[in-house]
Amino acid sequence: MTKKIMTKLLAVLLGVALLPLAACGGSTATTPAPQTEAAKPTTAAGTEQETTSAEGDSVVNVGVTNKLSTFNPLLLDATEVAKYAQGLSFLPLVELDSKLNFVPMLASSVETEDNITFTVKLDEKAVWSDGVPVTSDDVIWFILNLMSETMSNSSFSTFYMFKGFDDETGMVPDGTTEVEGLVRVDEKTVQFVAKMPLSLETFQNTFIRYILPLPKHVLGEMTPEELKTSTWFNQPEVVSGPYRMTEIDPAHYVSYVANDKYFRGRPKIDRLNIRVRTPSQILSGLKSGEIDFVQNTMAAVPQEDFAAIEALDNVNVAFDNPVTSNIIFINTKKIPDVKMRRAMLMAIDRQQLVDGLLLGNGEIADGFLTSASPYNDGSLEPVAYDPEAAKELMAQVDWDASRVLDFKVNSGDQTFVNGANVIAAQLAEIGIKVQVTPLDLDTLLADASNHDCDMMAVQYTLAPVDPFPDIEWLVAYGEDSWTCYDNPEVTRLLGLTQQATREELTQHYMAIDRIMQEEVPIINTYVLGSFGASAKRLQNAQASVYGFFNQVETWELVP
Amino acid sequence: MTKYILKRLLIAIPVLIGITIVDYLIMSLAGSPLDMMRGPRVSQAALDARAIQLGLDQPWFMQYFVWLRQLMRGNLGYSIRGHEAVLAMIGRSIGPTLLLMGTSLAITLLIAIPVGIYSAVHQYSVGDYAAVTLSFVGSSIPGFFLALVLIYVFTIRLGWLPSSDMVTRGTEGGTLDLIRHMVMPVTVLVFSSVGSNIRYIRSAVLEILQQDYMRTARAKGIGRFLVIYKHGLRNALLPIVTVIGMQIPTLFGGAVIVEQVFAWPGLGLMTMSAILQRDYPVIMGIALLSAVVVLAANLLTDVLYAVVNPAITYE
Amino acid sequence: MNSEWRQSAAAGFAENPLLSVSELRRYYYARSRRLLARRRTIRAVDGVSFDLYEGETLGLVGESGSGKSTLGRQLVGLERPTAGSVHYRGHVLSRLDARELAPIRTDLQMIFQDSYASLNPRKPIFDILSAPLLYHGLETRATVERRVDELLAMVGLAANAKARYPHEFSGGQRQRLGIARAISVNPRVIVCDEPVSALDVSIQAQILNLLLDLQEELGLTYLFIGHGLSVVNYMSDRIAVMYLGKIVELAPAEELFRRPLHPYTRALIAAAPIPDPRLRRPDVELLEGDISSHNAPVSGCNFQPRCPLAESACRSLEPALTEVCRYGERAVDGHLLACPVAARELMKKEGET
Amino acid sequence: MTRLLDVRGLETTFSSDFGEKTVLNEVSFQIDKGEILGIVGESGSGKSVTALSIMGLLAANGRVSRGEVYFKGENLLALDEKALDRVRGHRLTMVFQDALSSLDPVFTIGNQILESIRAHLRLPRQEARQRALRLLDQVGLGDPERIMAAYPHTLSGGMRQRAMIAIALACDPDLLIADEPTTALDVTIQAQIMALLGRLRRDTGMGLILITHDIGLIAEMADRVLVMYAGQIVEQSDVFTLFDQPAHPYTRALMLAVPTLRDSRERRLRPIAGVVPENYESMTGCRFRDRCRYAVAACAEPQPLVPFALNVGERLPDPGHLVRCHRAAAGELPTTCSVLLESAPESAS
Repeated sequence: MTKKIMTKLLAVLLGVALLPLAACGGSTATTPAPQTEAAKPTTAAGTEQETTSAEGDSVVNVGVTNKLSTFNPLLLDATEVAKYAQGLSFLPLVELDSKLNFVPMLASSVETEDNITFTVKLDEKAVWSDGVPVTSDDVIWFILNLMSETMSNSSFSTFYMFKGFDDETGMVPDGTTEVEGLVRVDEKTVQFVAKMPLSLETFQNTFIRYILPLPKHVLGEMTPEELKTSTWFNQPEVVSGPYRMTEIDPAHYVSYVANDKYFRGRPKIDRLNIRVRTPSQILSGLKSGEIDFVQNTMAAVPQEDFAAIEALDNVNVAFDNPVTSNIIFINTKKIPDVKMRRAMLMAIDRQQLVDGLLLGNGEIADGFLTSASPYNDGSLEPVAYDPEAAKELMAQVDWDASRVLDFKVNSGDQTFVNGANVIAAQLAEIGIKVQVTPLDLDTLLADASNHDCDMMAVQYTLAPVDPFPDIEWLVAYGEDSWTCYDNPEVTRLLGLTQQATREELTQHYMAIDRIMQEEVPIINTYVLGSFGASAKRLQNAQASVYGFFNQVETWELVP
Repeated sequence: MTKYILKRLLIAIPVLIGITIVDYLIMSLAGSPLDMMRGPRVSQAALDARAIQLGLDQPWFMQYFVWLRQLMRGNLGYSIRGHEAVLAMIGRSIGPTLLLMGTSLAITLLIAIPVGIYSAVHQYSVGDYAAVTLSFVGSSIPGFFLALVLIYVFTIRLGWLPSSDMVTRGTEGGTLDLIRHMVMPVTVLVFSSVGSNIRYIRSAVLEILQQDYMRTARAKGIGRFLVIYKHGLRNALLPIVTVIGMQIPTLFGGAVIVEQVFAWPGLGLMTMSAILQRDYPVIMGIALLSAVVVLAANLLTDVLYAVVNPAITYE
Repeated sequence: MNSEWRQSAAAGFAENPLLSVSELRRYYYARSRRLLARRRTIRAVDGVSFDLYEGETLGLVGESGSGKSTLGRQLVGLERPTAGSVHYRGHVLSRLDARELAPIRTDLQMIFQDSYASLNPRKPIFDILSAPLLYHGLETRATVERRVDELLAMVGLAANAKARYPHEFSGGQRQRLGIARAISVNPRVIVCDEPVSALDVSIQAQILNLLLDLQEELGLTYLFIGHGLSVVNYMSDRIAVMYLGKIVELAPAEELFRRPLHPYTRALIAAAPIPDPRLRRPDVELLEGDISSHNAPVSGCNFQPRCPLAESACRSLEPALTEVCRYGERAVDGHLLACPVAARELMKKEGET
Repeated sequence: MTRLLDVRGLETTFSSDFGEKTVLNEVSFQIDKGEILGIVGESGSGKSVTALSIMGLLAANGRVSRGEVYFKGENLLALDEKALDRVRGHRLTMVFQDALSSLDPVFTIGNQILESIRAHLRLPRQEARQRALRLLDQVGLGDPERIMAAYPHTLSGGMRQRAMIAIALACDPDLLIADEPTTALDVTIQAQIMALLGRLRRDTGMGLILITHDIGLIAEMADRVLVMYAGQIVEQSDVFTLFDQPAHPYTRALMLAVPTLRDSRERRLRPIAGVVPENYESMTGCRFRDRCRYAVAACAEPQPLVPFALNVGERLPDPGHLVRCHRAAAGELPTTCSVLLESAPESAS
């Protein structure tokens, strides 16, 4: 190790002396920054090794701004980045597409008749990269390990909804090989049996979208304990997806090579990298060609860079459905008076924030549903900015004007930090003093969980196709939620959503949003327009909110 | 000397335990990692189960004891967030950090030592003023700003150098590729530290030049060269060893900002995110590493001191 | 006048001593290179006994490393003895706890060689001088200023010195401040540890005379430590000669220089330059080596390795400090000697005449 | 005949942020082969600056602004650094006051002696080593092999000073300047070092400049004496004349202010009032006049160094006896004898 470093060090010292040479070699191009690997200097500065390896392979870099937590699908948490990164190697059963429809990935179909039993058929052609077919056993083995006590994967405790899983934690004892709720019908068919009615959307969105089956024939001998700490996942030899991970560093990058045996066809791009950057580096990365693709659920591009990225001549940008809201969660225990909360809603000039901070690239909505949601019928008019009415309302409230509300916001979201100060000023107009405290995201979430603030705001993306679990957690968990909000009517409506038709769902969710507008446990400050970008040389890549990796095998580089 | 080193190593054990106890206490006062796990799909029961599984239901000193026992078996534990072995995480990140920081330190010293000595020997000369002025400029430009300027010029405008990572992922890389990636972060680090080093070495050498024994050396008529390069430099080794010793811990700590700006896959970023995410085992692993490095660097400095200064003997 | 006072002081010797030192020892332990080897003991003060009488000045001479300063520091309680005791007015200093020692502390003061190091550079002189007065409750805030003025006048400094800081003073003036601080708490005994060796010769005399004046005025008792024989001679009524932690000879000053008996005392006197070119001694007998190259032997006389008179018995017998006798009679009042060989030679010489 | 060292009108200036300061004025003296010249004075009197000016070892901010230093007929001040280095450490050497700080702590004594020998004598390695061992033996360091390998901090003060002297003697110099070589040492060691220097002078015939503040040492060692005060020579004569007939009031005061072993016990010292003036270089006239009991208005006039030619008692006046005091030169001061009597009134009674 040390010796290697020393030699490297020496090499570097020598190299610094040679630097001018290398720099000259690379400077021949006046075109947009040369692709670091594609446009290797052809002068003597390039070493043999480099040119041989770089010449044949095509490489695409995907930029993300969140760190990747884990590469073991069994340890998957709700982080979208991790799910997509793992999904490239281990296909999920289903995935959303850009139109917010569920499309089969490893599965070929998902059906239910009674909202209790769900039948999942696997793609007949689906095979592991070693040629072995993907079977029901892989799916069942994966789920039973995912929910094993040792794995203790708290992110999927909702599995309690299925028969045979613990009513509280959703777990099964280690070594469980079969449970009531998972039925192996045949080689390619699995049935899930729920304890209570469950909508098909929720089933797909909450559960099987996150089921990334693993090859039982390779890993089957491992105990959950071994699986948990195995480094096999860092360089899996057998995968089901289009790409196989070769190297990872969760805080910095993941490298993949194409899976030659991918059952939907070998990807046209030989190598793919996911690179973790800070939001402010996305622009320079796109410009220099170090990043080819960004997309909004994986990379939060700063609002103020949108225009500059749009102006780049090597990049196509994509504005897509607004799905991410910046929501103020009000602790209803600390601010119990509905009138006061309504006054607050009225006192904030949200349109001004959209125009001023988002440069118009966003919208306002009351409640949870954005214009991207399939259940939004557009009938709910957001409460208008009306400071006078707000003052009148406040007059009826017994509020100690000297009290200062503690408003915690995410320091990483500079746009909203600025907005929060505007909001504080506007609330002060109606006699509510607010102290804005910017905190890093992790601390902010921890404080919110512990109810250590009066108000807090974060960016929150509700899955448009199935907002149920998020809404349930945010406003129906009572004191276990950030808002401490509890309303039997909301709980009832949420219950109904689980066996409703599409039309009924619209009704129920709109009803919930009306209650939100009335009772104001949350203020949806603004909904951000989503933003993605891809290099022009990259074809067939659509920087949509959902489903962008679904056909990653068709991505192609044009010369 | 061997005995002295052995003794110091033995003393280091209780010191290390003390440091880690304090670290653990402070860390657990800062909050529980469970706070970070709440979410729409997480039930309280599942969290409780997770707490028991992680041992977080125990009082902090019991948790510490468990950690220590694991450590005795050579096991630093697994990241709560990433579930990866802490040792593997550190092992992966320490190489890049050492490479980056080591190169920067080496280049810094290669510049600072001769310039510092020149500056001291030619005090109040034009060269001295130039060196001192430049050293102030160097240390007063913020590193991140310089980094952004470099990226703008060399990556965006000229397209000569990559702005991120350590190698070009997806290629075989190679030494030249590595160097191309290192140029800008190393430049930033060298720029920010070379100034203070120059000034330190300059003042150290200036002090040595005023020593009586330097006058004695001149009185011997052995010539200016021998006076400065034999007596001056040899004595200047002492402060130089101190400078190097002081900077060894930073070799391992990494430079968070530089690593972040250049997406360098090192320890600095890992440390920061572990702290933000309250990833206990990772934090403790890094805390232990830095404590060991600091103690080892101190010992190394003391030993080197004795090597270069015959007046110091350790008994 | 001066001589009269000196005589009265000498007459006082018959009375009980003001301060009495018996078998005082101070050992330091040096760690050995080898782990299991015995620790090396440095006997800085190794069984010293003497009495200090009210109003007298006892000079203490010896080379550096002879233990003079350590002895002085033990006398004023700055260091604890390893063994032995210091008796002062019915108390044994080493047995007192801090509370009991407090009132006695003010009685025993010390003046240092490096007066600058002992003055807080960030405090003006007024603060430096008034702090101990207030601390010991000798003055109140209201009266302390008058006392400070008085002290400055006593040591020959202008009253405007109060507002100044130590660095604004010359070496001689700083030593005056050190003296002012020492006498401020009305001490009875002052240990002067080489108070003038850092000063220029023209200033030395000023300070020495000041010390003599103050002694006369305040009835002080001095232990005067010095390595310059002539200065000690000038100051002292009696002189003790120390070598490697032990007193080898103690006698009234005049007697000691007229008739030095111990070979070490003789060597010291011989080594002192004589400020008269006509009295040059072309081949004066010099001591070989230096004190640090002769660590104390395990037994016998410490000086024996360098001693011109050394006999084989000196290697085994540790000489005791005893009064010099002449045919069983006292030779001179209080001439003590720790060298049986020199004593014997003296007797022989006396016998011949 | 050329003198061994002939210093003429030396003037040394130090510059600082506050301007220039001439700390040494009109220093002229000569020394011959085998002669010991004593320079006596208090700290700040310019003794060391004189030595460093001669050696070309002034600090970076100091320079000799006037005068010549002829060493064996060659003006050292006119030499460039290289030429000076051929003399320095070879024919003309110096021993400094604090041997611990003046020896390089990181090299062995052997290394530091050999360095001189090799630089000037170009001896083969083995011969150089033999010479170094002989030198160490010559200065009275027993076990020279051990001393060769020792670092300065392991030696006692006396041994270090001997080692310094060995370095200075490495190439059999013609002139050795010893700047307070025994100030920090015990009186027994001082006597040893002085005996050593005296013997070396006798044996090798080298000249010696002995700088000290101890008038006793001067009496013991010197042939001729310079008394310096505030950057000037105030009196210069052979040693016997100086002690018989100290002419300058400062010289007299110095002698009276110092206690001696053979003093009558009842004599009270006569301190010199006041301190050396801080900015003496800007004073015109006698720099001692503020502290002088014989000062008159005319003392504010510039005082040249003039011969003191009064015949006192039986002795013929020393033609080289110079004094910087118009009253002394004019015979206006009381005789030395009466001063001495005046100083001991009690013993007289």
